[in-house]
Amino acid sequence: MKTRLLMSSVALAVVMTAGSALADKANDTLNAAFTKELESVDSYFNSAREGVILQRSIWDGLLYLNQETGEYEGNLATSWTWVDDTTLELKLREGVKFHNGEEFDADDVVYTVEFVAKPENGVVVQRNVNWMKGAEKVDKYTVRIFTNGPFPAALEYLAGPVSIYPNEYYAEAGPAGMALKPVGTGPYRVESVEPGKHFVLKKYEGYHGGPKGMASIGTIDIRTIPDVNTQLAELFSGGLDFIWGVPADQAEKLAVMDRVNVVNESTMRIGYLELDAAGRSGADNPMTKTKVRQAIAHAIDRQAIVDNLLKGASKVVHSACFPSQFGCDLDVAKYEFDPEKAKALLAEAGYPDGFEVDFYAYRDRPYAEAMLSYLANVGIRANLKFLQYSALRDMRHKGETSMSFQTWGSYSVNDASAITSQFFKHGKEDFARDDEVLEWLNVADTSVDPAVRKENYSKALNKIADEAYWVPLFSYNANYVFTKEATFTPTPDEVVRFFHVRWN
Amino acid sequence: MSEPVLKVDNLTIDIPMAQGTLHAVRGIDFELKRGETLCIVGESGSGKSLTSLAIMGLLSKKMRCNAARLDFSGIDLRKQSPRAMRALRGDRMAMIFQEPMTSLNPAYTIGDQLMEALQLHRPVGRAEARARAIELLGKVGITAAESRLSQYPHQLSGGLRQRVMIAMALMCEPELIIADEPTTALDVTIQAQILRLLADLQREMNMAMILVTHDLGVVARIADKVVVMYAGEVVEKGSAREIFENPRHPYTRGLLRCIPVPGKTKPGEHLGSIPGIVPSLIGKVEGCAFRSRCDVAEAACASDVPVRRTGEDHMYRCIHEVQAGAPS
Amino acid sequence: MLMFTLKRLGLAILVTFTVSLLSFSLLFMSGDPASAIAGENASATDIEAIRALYGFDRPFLVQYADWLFGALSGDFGQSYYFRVPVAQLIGERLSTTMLLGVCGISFALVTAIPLGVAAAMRPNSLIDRTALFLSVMGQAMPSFWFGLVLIVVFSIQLGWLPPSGSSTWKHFIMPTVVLGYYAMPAIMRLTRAGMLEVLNADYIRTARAKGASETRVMFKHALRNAVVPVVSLAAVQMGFMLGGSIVVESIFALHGAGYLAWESIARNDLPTVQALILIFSLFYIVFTFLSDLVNAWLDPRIRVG
Amino acid sequence: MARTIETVAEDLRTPSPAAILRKRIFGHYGLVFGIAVLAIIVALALFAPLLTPHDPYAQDLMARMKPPFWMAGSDPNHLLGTDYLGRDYLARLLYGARISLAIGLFAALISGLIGTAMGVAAGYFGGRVDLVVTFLINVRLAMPVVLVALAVVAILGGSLQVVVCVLGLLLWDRFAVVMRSSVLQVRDLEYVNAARAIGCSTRRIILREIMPNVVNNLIVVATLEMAHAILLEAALSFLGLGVQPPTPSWGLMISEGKQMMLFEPWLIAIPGVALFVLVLAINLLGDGLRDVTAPENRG
Repeated sequence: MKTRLLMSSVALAVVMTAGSALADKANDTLNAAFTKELESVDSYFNSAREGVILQRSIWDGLLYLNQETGEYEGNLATSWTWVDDTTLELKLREGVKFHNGEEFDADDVVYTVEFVAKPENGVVVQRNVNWMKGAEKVDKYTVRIFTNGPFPAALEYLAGPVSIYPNEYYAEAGPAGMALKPVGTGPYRVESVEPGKHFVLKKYEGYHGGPKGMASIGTIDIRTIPDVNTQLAELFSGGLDFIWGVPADQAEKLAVMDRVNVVNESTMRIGYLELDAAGRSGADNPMTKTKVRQAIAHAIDRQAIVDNLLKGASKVVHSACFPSQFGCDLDVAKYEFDPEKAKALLAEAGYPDGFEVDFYAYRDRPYAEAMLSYLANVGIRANLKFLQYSALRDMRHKGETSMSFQTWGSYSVNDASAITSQFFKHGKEDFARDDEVLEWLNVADTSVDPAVRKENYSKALNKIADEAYWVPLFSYNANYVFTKEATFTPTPDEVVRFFHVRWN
Repeated sequence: MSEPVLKVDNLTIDIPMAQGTLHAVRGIDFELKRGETLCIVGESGSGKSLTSLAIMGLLSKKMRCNAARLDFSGIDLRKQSPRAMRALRGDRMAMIFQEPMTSLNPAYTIGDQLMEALQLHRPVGRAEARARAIELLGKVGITAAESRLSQYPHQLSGGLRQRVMIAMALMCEPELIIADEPTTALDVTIQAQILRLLADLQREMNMAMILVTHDLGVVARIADKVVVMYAGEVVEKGSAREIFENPRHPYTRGLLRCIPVPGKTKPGEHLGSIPGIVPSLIGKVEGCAFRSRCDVAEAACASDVPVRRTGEDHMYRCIHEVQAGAPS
Repeated sequence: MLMFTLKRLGLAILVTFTVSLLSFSLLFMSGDPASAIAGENASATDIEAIRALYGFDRPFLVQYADWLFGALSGDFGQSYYFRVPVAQLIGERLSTTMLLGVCGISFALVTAIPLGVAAAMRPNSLIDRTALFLSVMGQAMPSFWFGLVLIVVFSIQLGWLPPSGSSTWKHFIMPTVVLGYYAMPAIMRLTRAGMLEVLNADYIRTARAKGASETRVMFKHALRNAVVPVVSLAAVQMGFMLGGSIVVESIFALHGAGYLAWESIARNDLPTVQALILIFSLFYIVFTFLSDLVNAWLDPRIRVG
Repeated sequence: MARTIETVAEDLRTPSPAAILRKRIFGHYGLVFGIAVLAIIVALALFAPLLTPHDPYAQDLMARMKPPFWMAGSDPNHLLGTDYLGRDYLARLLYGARISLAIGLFAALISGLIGTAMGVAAGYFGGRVDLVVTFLINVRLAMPVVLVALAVVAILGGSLQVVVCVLGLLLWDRFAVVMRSSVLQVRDLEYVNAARAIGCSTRRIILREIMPNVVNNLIVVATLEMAHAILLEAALSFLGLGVQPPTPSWGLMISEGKQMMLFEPWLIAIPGVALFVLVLAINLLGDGLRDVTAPENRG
């Protein structure tokens, strides 16, 4: 044992002192790692963070969201206007060429929109596309997109997940071909794809000069390495230059070593406890009592979890949304950490000795375990059931969970509808089933008047907090670790934009 | 002819064990000329097999073997390197074992194993080795020798396998052949055939032969000389004639009483048997080892036992001066 | 020999079918895969549509028969996750696992057999004790642990070997050692025990009496017979190793079938998991079948009935 | 050759069988070591509450990952430091021994029951029963254990009971193989035939005549399978599909510590070494028992 300890500490010592040139700045290649196998590079046929990262580099949307100003800018479109509540007209950029030389024009937009909007074509994340009814070519560089009813968040989606594909190529290659040989207009073109394993991107010299800007680094080489230790080992031995999603503890240690850049940035993902207030898992379950839910909110020391486990840019969250989202009202009821009050509330609710409950979770086991312990302190004996995401979602859809630890990333959509509307509109994942909240949300989601929207989201969020339907916990953060030879500024949407990474 | 092929003088074999040293063989001596057959007789565990293995240099490494003399055709076997011993084994001295069923390698054909015996010692090609193998298989009385070559041991009966073993031992025409209870594991009818075969071949090839056995009936038929061993010692030795006609040692007499002799043993007559068990040979062994089972044992048997000689060749080890033909 | 082969073959086929039925029903229990296919952001109607599309509402036996006939013609269905044919997916990954398996078993054999022979030649000697020590260590050391330690030493500290990937032969050294060391102890012990037993056999004495050298006795006469059970064991170990390559592949980021299996379990990618269980079983079955044939060939008592 | 003589010599000594056994046991260092270490681990597990004042579940987020006593900055209150939630590592290690031992014991018990029943039935009755059992053993061996175990645990959700049952249901093959051949060896011995001749029931013959003669082998297999089960559980936990937290299983501790292994190697070194020593001890015990009860099968 001692030998092994010795070995490891020696290893670290070597790592910390050896100031070697390991990044591949010399041959202009940035080696990065994915943690999970990406199912398909075709951006409409994956639902993974890794897919979004590739999508932003390879393809362009019609619009672009400037991360610094928060303003929409033209990307493949240069200007846009709402003709009516459900019709958006866009002027397209001229002279843009796809990676394969195909020229970009209205036909590409129409083809892409028509293809993805059809449910039978099986786009994985229907939410991203099912607001579109179809598209129509006005002239070669003008196009109209029709929505299914008023949809204020349309611009957000056009700047995000809706990427424009080359019509001729896509008609021929289809999603399978696109997955193996992706073709877009973005700052990087794809050199090679080994599905799930290895992706090589090359700078696209013919980039159209849109808001993303010309890429700086010549080659991006991405391998899938599932184990974070292996990633770190590769980082140390020079096999990798850029990794992200590094857990807080490791990031802290790496920062101390001062041999790589460690940058922390908050993300739009928030964690929360979902409590079965509606009694779907049993009308007599303790979570149906408001006082019990409030007691749970008081029982957990969210600040301590944030300070000691999540660290970085994470914040305690009180409202059921991410602070930067449009309509996210932060001025709602707050439940401070107060075990005595929690116990008192439990007693008032008729559980002076607490109760036993199954506590479901699918990620971040340490956080769940920490909450377990806090709950035990006030008498709630929670049995942790750690499941796969899809298995847990099944159970939730069937209304079998009375208490679960959930997280939601809002798909990086900076609008409260991306979170509240997902969970409080009496869907399968709504455990509150509050009619009043539903009504407010319906108004807020469909109105095109920002003031009306704000007001109604606020009403809904306040009631959610008062009733403690959810116990919002904290916002997440992400650590980006990369070679000192490179510069990179992360964004809250957790999307790594390779075209913004550059050598020093 | 006159020079002995094998001279053994004061051969001892010790086996170190956890409980002490096991003196398995103590002070054996005998000699053997070409064309002679020496039979070593004794019960299991009397050291007769160890003695033959010692001559072949096949004792396991942890056994200690000493001798005042161990000469084979003028070669001092005690001083030979393992390599030199290997060159002798199978070439000039050969051995046949007790268990024909397991003494052949099950993984190789009869032909492979026969030819190997020759090719290990002679620079001959496969064809030549094969011819020799066929010749010898014919000699040991195996019909259709050629087709047998490609057969595996498990396809042959015990008797046939022992014939193969004999053929294998004779591949290089050795000067000395040691047969360690070659017939014990075989059917009675086959036993006689094999023995006759051995005796015939020995005569034909003018070999010296050591036949280890516990069957006095066999000894009576083919031995020129007999060595009787008991608990690691030679208790009596002499020409076959002398031993059978004038057994001196009580053990030899006991053994002889155990064989039914056709014509002599009357139906229903009680055959002799020797009661008791062999003593432990661990630690210092003193006196006559047979005394615990001996009819005529006395207190003096526990101390040194004199070696007595009658005539040129006949020797025995007993405190009693036994007269030839004396009733026991 | 023909009868023997046919009998073995029949048994192998029967085992294959039973395993396929077991693995299919095992995963059938796992409940509704539609939700897994739908992905993280799917709505309830999406899931409903998928359920009908894939036919998850049909009875068990119908689904099994459907799957089995597909599998017989090499069609294992579509991966829910990658949305490509499972056969193609596995085909891409299998070579890595096979290579790893072959390297691993070779490493195990190349270390275990000489070590076992040497140990048997001199029981209780230093080499025997070393061999025993190595095998005891190997049996008690969790392979994931061993792998991590190797990475720390050889990749980080010494910088000799790349910690992950599969592009050059260097990438395979550590995974080979970890996987091989897992199989080594059993093979070593069996070789040693077999050699000890065989060395006591009468025919070894016969070989010595012929004047064969020790090397010849060891390798021509003894090992040939002692190796028979080792072949069976190596086949079994090879089957186990391929199934057990999951851990090694995940540590060293080798994108092989084992890693695919683990990920597919995590992703509820049912067709892939089913196919992989069947394929790993098939490997075991084929290897043991082949080893039976090799043994029959090595051991004339079986070959020449 | 040499052996015959030794056996003869051994017979000559004829000390009592018990004395021989005692001598063999104490002369076998591996066995003595195995027994001693295992005894210590069992004692530590049993007396865990007396050995540490800490509750293995009590967390203290302010005192996370305190190093163990031999490193700088250690807290004398936590001899082996604390884990990622500030729980006392020594307490978790001690209580974890209970879990690992329980997993090994119960998995071996379940698989032992299944395997022995099948093996004995096959060996004793032969014929069709044997065919069926042999076939089942083949099927079982063909299933990739780790993969199937992972899949089942993933489906049913990890918990101590599930893991024990899954391992128990997967590891019976060696029991069946060994029991079958052991029973085959004694089935036709004189005393069994004698019992049959005097009209003993099959049940009685199996339980009274056969089992006592094969129980040695059973115990040997049981110890080895126990070690096997413990290692497998650790592997499952490592892959994230073992017992559920906050249960202090050693496998789980390694998998939790793995995250920080490049920075705080002691986090996996401590449970890793504990696991290694435990498995080593059980293996040595099993090997030793085999050597002692059947010295001719040494290997």
